[in-house]
Amino acid sequence: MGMQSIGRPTAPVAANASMSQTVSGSKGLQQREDLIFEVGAWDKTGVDLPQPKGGKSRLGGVTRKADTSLPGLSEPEAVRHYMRLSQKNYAIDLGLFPLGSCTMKHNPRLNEKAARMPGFADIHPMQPQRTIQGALQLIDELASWLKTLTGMPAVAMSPKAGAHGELCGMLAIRQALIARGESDTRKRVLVPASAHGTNPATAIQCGFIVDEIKADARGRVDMEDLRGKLESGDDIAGIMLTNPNTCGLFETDIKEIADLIHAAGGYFYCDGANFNAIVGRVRPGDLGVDAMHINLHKTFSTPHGGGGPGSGPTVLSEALAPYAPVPYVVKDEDGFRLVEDIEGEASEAFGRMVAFHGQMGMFVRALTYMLSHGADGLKQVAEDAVLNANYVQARLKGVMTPAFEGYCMHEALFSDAFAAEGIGTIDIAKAIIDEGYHPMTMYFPLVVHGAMLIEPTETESKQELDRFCDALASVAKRAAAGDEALKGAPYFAPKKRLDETRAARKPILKWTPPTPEAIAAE
Amino acid sequence: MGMQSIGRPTAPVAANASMSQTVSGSKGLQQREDLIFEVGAWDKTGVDLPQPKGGKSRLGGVTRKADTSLPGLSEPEAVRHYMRLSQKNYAIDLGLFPLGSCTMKHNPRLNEKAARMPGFADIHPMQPQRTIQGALQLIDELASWLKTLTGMPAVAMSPKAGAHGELCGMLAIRQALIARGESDTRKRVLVPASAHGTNPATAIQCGFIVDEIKADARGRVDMEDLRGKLESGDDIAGIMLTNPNTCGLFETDIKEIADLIHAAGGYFYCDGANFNAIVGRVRPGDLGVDAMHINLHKTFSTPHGGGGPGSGPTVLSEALAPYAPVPYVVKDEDGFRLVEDIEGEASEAFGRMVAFHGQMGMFVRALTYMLSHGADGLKQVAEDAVLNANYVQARLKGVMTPAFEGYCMHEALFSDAFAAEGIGTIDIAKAIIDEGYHPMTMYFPLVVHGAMLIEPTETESKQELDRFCDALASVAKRAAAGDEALKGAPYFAPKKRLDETRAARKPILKWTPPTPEAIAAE
Amino acid sequence: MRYLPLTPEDRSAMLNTIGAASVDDFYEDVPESARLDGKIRDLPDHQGELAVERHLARLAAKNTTASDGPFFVGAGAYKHHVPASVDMIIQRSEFLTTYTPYQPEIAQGTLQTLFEFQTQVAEMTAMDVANASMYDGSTSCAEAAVMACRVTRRKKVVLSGGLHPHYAAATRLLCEAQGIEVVQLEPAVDGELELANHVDDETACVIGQSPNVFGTVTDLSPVADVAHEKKALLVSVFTEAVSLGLVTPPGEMGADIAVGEGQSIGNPLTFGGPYVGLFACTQKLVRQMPGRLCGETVDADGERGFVLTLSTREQHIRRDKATSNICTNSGLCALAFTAHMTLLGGTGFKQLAELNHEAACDLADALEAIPGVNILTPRFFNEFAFETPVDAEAVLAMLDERGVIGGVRASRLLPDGHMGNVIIAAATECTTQEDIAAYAAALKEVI
Amino acid sequence: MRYLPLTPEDRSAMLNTIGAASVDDFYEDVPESARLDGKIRDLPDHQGELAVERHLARLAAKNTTASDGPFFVGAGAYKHHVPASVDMIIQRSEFLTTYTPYQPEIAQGTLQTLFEFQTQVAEMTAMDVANASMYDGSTSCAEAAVMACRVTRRKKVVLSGGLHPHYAAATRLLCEAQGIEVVQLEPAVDGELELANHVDDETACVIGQSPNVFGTVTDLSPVADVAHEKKALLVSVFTEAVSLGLVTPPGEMGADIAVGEGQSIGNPLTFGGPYVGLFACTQKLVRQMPGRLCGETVDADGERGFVLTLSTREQHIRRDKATSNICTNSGLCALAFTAHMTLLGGTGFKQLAELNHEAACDLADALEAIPGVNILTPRFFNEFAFETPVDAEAVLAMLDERGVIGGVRASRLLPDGHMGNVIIAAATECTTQEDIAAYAAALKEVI
Ligand SMILES: Cc1ncc(COP(=O)(O)O)c(C=O)c1O
Ligand SMILES: Cc1ncc(COP(=O)(O)O)c(C=O)c1O
Repeated sequence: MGMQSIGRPTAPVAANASMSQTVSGSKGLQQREDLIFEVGAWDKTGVDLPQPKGGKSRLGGVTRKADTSLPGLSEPEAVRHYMRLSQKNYAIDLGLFPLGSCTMKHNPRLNEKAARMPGFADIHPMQPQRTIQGALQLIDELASWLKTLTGMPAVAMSPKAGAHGELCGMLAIRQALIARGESDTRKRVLVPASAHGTNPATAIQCGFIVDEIKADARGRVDMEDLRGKLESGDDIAGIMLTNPNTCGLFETDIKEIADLIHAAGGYFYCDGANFNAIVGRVRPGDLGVDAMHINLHKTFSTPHGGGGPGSGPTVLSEALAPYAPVPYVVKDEDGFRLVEDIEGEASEAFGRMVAFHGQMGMFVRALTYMLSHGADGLKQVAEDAVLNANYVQARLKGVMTPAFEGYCMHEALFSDAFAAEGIGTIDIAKAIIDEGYHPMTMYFPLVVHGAMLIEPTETESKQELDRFCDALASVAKRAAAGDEALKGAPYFAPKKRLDETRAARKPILKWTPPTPEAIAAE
Repeated sequence: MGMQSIGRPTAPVAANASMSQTVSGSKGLQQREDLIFEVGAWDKTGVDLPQPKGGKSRLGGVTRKADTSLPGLSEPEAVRHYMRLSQKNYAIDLGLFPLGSCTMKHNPRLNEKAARMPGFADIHPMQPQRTIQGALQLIDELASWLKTLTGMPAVAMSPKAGAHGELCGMLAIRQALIARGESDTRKRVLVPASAHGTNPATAIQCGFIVDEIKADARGRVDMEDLRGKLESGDDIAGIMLTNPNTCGLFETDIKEIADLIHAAGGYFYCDGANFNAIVGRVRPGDLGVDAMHINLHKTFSTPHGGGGPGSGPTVLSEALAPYAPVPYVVKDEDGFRLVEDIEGEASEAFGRMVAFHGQMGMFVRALTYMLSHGADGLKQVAEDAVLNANYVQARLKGVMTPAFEGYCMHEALFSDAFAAEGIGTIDIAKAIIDEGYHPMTMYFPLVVHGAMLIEPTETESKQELDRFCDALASVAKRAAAGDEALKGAPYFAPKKRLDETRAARKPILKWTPPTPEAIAAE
Repeated sequence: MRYLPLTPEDRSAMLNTIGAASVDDFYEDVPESARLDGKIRDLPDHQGELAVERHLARLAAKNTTASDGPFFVGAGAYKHHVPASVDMIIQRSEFLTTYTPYQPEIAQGTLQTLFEFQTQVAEMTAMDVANASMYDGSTSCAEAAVMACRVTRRKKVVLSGGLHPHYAAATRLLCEAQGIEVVQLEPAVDGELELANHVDDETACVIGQSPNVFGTVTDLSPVADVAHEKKALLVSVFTEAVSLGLVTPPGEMGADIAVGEGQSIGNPLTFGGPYVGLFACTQKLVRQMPGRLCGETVDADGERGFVLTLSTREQHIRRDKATSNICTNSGLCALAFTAHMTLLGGTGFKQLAELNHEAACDLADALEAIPGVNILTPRFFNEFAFETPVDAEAVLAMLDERGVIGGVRASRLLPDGHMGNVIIAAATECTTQEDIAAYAAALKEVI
Repeated sequence: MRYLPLTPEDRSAMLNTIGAASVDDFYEDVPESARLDGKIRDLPDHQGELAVERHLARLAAKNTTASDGPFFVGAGAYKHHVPASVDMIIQRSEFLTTYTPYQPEIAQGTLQTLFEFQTQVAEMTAMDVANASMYDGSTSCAEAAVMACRVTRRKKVVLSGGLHPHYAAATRLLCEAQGIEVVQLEPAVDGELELANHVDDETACVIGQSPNVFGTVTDLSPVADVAHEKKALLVSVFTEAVSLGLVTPPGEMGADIAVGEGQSIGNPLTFGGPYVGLFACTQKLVRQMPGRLCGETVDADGERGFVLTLSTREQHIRRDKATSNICTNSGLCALAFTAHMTLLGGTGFKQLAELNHEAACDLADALEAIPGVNILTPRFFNEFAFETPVDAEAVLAMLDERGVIGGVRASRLLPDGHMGNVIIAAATECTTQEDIAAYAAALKEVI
């Protein structure tokens, strides 16, 4: 508060003492920025459109009564608005982003460049197939990479994200059961307690019933429990199992599980979100998997964009391949062709999941990434991802509590056992923010108390891992010592801890113009 | 220092109290980043090049003895390195950048897109002219825009920046004098004390002698002084005058000045750096100007990129046109053609200033900008730029000391008279940093004590100007009150005030590996 | 490997710290029989940027872009101009390379833009609330259908004859999997109001579209009234978001749920994806909504901030009780949408809509003038269906030979729609008078 | 006007605050006769993005790019691959839209990268210090010549017969303006060492180039020795920065000043500019250097930071006593250069150089095999001159017709060089074996 010194010159004073506020609300390079509804003007625009000639109308009176009352900004203001907001985000490009299960790896810039080639970005999904042979070829090439890497015979390319891929796989299973005439009797789907929320949710979306299976002390499927559930197995539709699982562990008994499920007349859906740990080293096709989605934004480096878009191509076994949804690409003498209708070669297809042909923009990026790494590079990807995770586990196991014994795969899981009474996983997570890092995944998987799931990915250097581990170790020590200051964290983030309870209690989901009273009050 | 509380739980404490340090050196989103020589590794690389086949060599033994020992970074690390460093920069995209005389206006993104079209970015300056007709046409179009806007008959496109354009103009004057056989007698160039440093420097570079003319109480050329200097005018080569001048004022007597110079047998070089104030409203050609450079990165919105590249096309009068440097573009029946040799049509050219044809990348951006604004828009640009500057002057004249009476043009100039003893312009500038703004130009022009030159440009909104004026006004008040805290500013910037004296005393101009002793010392 | 920072020295040092002999140790849980020796076969090794870029450029060159010549394809995706600054904004590292904003203290950039997006979508659709986006319009439509069933506890939905066939297919698929009966009305250019005749006490919702797949704009208010009488919901669909600048929006027609495709604003065609699904509804249905919602709150200092909220609807909290299985949505496309809308503003948005409508009117006038051309769409925004005496597939092929990409044949969308000679053509602000003249000239030649 | 934020209401409110009736008041100092009524004539009004982009795309389409087919043009600018991340880095707002770092507390990003750039350039050239960049190689060369005269207080410079003619022209121009005598040696493919025979006690410096304009690489050490004996300086020039990975660098040849073109690293061809001039010298000449220098220091907390330093050499402080008039340099191109070098690292840089040399060797082998082709360059890096029985201009035109852009004719650079049949051709890592085969096949046809 430098102001206090007005009138009576004082000696220079330390930063925090003399300046805690500014008049502008900005602080140095950190710019304050309000909502466009507060900074924009109703008659402003950042585009120059030709004046409509006017006169013509074929709307037949089906016209909007009240114009949208939305503010606009000139380009300089709009650019500044979003640049200022961007300053309030963390990103991989700024540092390690160890969000377990999300595989936040580096997004190569060549991917972005390729996706913006007009030949990919400026083509329409419904233009004549003669004019999009390059696009169809790209989809075909990506499909064969995915089939080769997974050792599976077929792949459905249209799913829009991982969860949509789960839907694809489970609908294929449903269709297979229909073909077998058992769709009404086989409704039970086994899902481990450690599964990602999308698994049970997907099963339900497909009209199945979820039956939860336990995890054993080693963080794997409890085989006893599984066998039990399969005893009267004639109502079993299948199992949804993540491998490597959400504890960051490889399911040791996976082949036996597959055999048991098949023996029981069910199918094996494998959640492939963690494929990054084994790509190039293990082919799910060799494990008895019937369907598996692949998150292109995880294993294959497409940017997650703060919430998507994703892309979830889903590989299918011989048993399920016939039921793959339309559309798909086939190659014949006169080039590539889209199969769009449920007839002929596709007469058994379970249907169409989505308009058009899937996430082309993500396909371009993923293929660019695959070609860049090649077979040798992808194997190295998996090995470095697993090496980095084990390194983090080794560096931290002294100060934190590993959830399970032994090596992990691509992510290291800790419980909050080491933290003093009253200090929670959330406090540790928020304190890590102050150290310049995005927190690990918190409180997931549910099978571990106060779970902290750390996935560094292969695109982190040893130096960065060391810096992160030093920081997390110091926070962990403070947590063990019960440092109450942790509860105040983060201190250096753009915002202090946010009140999520309040947000949910009386949701404010859009901006509304201040009431006259409110304005008066100011 | 949360650490202190280890072992003895304390109540949550305020940010500045409990956390002033972090283990990582980063703070929240602000990442610490060392030099590549410290973070990089000698055997690392962020490119995948094919293995050379080896065997062939035609170097005849003229080979490098010691390989360059430069560190490399993988792409993820390199991207992160530069993103983290970028966080330590201010930019127009973050806020008002009122650096007087530099015209820091918004850089439209369409310009960047256009400049990256392969048809412009991926063409070679020496390819056959048949294959670059589009490029030559673009240069020709930009040239005619510049000639029309300035009302001048010719323009030299090759100068690489403003100062290079000054060189171009002064060399044209020199050549004209040579043609007149007076190059040895006419060596004196008049330059106002308020001129930008490049003006006298350029005159000297061209072998002229600089004779400084005074400014009058109104911040314009002192006509008495000028007439005096022209009395024995047969050694006069010309005058270098900035208009609008560096005090942000239009030279009232400019036409008389032009007449006087011409009468004395000299030429009138006009520094066009401030063309933004009059573009579309006044044509320098109507003011008697013989040569003027235009900074495309100022008036025509090409990005300055933290130090360039610039581009300084220089318009020339009938009198100087014949001496324009090669190369230049001409249009004839079979298309566009480059005149590259000093012969025939170009036999009087004063020479070649630079390899190839000038800053094509900037030409594309500037033409994109001109087409976007058009004649109507460019006039509006000048008017809004001047309006914004006068608004700032009006809002601040109560708390700061305007250098001169009356309205300004595109920039508002203040002296430090209002500041209390011991508080300098630099303290005010650094305090503005804390408020989230880049400081104004300090201590220039030299004719005003503790000069503060504020150029908002036309791409600032009223809201942003108000926020800036509120902030600067509060700082000004503190300066008037002698608030010593100002001397500690900036407090919120990535760095505290930097020691420039120390840097100059014993210059460290590159990184050198730490000596063994130094390492030991750590 | 340019994307892999670890050096051989790093790797051995790390193995040392870990106490492992080699990375193989980490894979010991993999069943013997599934362990691959060496690399996966039949795949090339890594390549440099130059080689990869050349390969992709070759593929891209095999496609004809929507800007290469006169182009009139719509039917659910539209060729619009995207301002350069929009693409620059979505390439900003802090937006492009971040994740779902689970840690709001360091995700205010994403969260505030989502809050702005939700407000814009609600305003454009004239609905109370909008969510933070879905995959695309078709999946939004399917989710709306099952949501309506949850809300009404009924198990029957009715689809209009003008609903985009892909949307209908996606909806049918999800509904049937959940044992919901789907009534599909006969394909009809102007049949949206038919919905009113198919609402009964079992009906959870009726789903109509305006502009529909044939471009027909319809005021669905009468349908809304009948539906509400029967305690059913009206789901109002659109595939051309730009139409909201001019055409009666869902909220003004009494829609309970509005879903649509947002690609037209800020997002390139990209062969069909990624796009951005818009999903809005009335206030009282909020807690049954699928997808993420961003809400306003305050931080420990009492300063305004934004967070993801009402997550108890979502799979990661509610698991098998969730309103949907959606997790990742279309965040970056939503950012492109909101950035473009911010540039447009209400004024620009309306003007853009007017330009689109005019272009379509000009196109209709030009085609109508050709003997044999019969425009089927009675009321339209920027797209309409027309009939010629010749098979549409043949016509489009001949137009293609003449450098004109003339639209989509109805029979591609509706194989059994008995619409063999029908073409659906769209025009936008990108359509020039020359394009229209070229279309008319070529069409005259081929029919 | 999309780039102008002021609304009509803003404008009148602001005029009010100012107390002016209209903006015309601000222009009252403009002489009556020079006041324009209305807009400037003969210019179009403002246009939207779509229209402007289309116009520029049309112009761009009229050019043949260096990637459209076999391409062998060098002679001072080279076709190299620029990693996608480099372009992304220089488009970062905080680098792209900022100014010269006059306020170091909020410009550490720019300053630290400049410090890294200076260190890299010094290391690559094997010189003591490098500055923060000049406009390009040719202007660096001219500045080096006048700097040498300042240092030696002499007024004569000697230019080799292999110095790029554009560099020679720019140097001659500046020198003559300052009354410096310029001795230009006869054009010679392999004549750099001739310089040794033209140093006398008036000579300020001799300027040699390796690789020179004909591609010839030369160890200039003998020239350096003679020059130093006479207390003259050696200025060593290069136009292909990639050569520094393999060819003897200036510092190893005893150069006092090293100047060159940095375009090859990180910067696209862009028809000749913007490029980045590299300028390095020995420690003892630092204070005579032109251009900006970034130096290390500490801030008030004692933390390391960087600032622009030794500004007393510069125009903004020293005015008519400055070492040069340069102000704006090539900051952003220097950033591209340093970012690309950071990706390459020493290892990658050397490998890149090797690939370039191999491509040129392969090209030479292929052309040499053609009867009538005579390679003139005895020792080269990635570029060489060759002679055929046919006039070079005609040969290049015929190659062009066959889709091969075969290089530069020496006569375009040296009209009076009596080299009518000489072609200068370059190959880089972008040159494929197919390109080389195409060149050889076409050349065989035309000579
Ligand atoms: C294990 C697991 N399964 C499924 C998903 C869902 O994938 P998406 O977010 O792409 O829908 C995720 C993503 O978070 C996941 O981690
Ligand atoms: C008045 C004036 N003249 C000349 C120049 C030099 O222009 P450039 O930096 O483009 O060389 C400048 C730029 O700062 C200036 O402000």
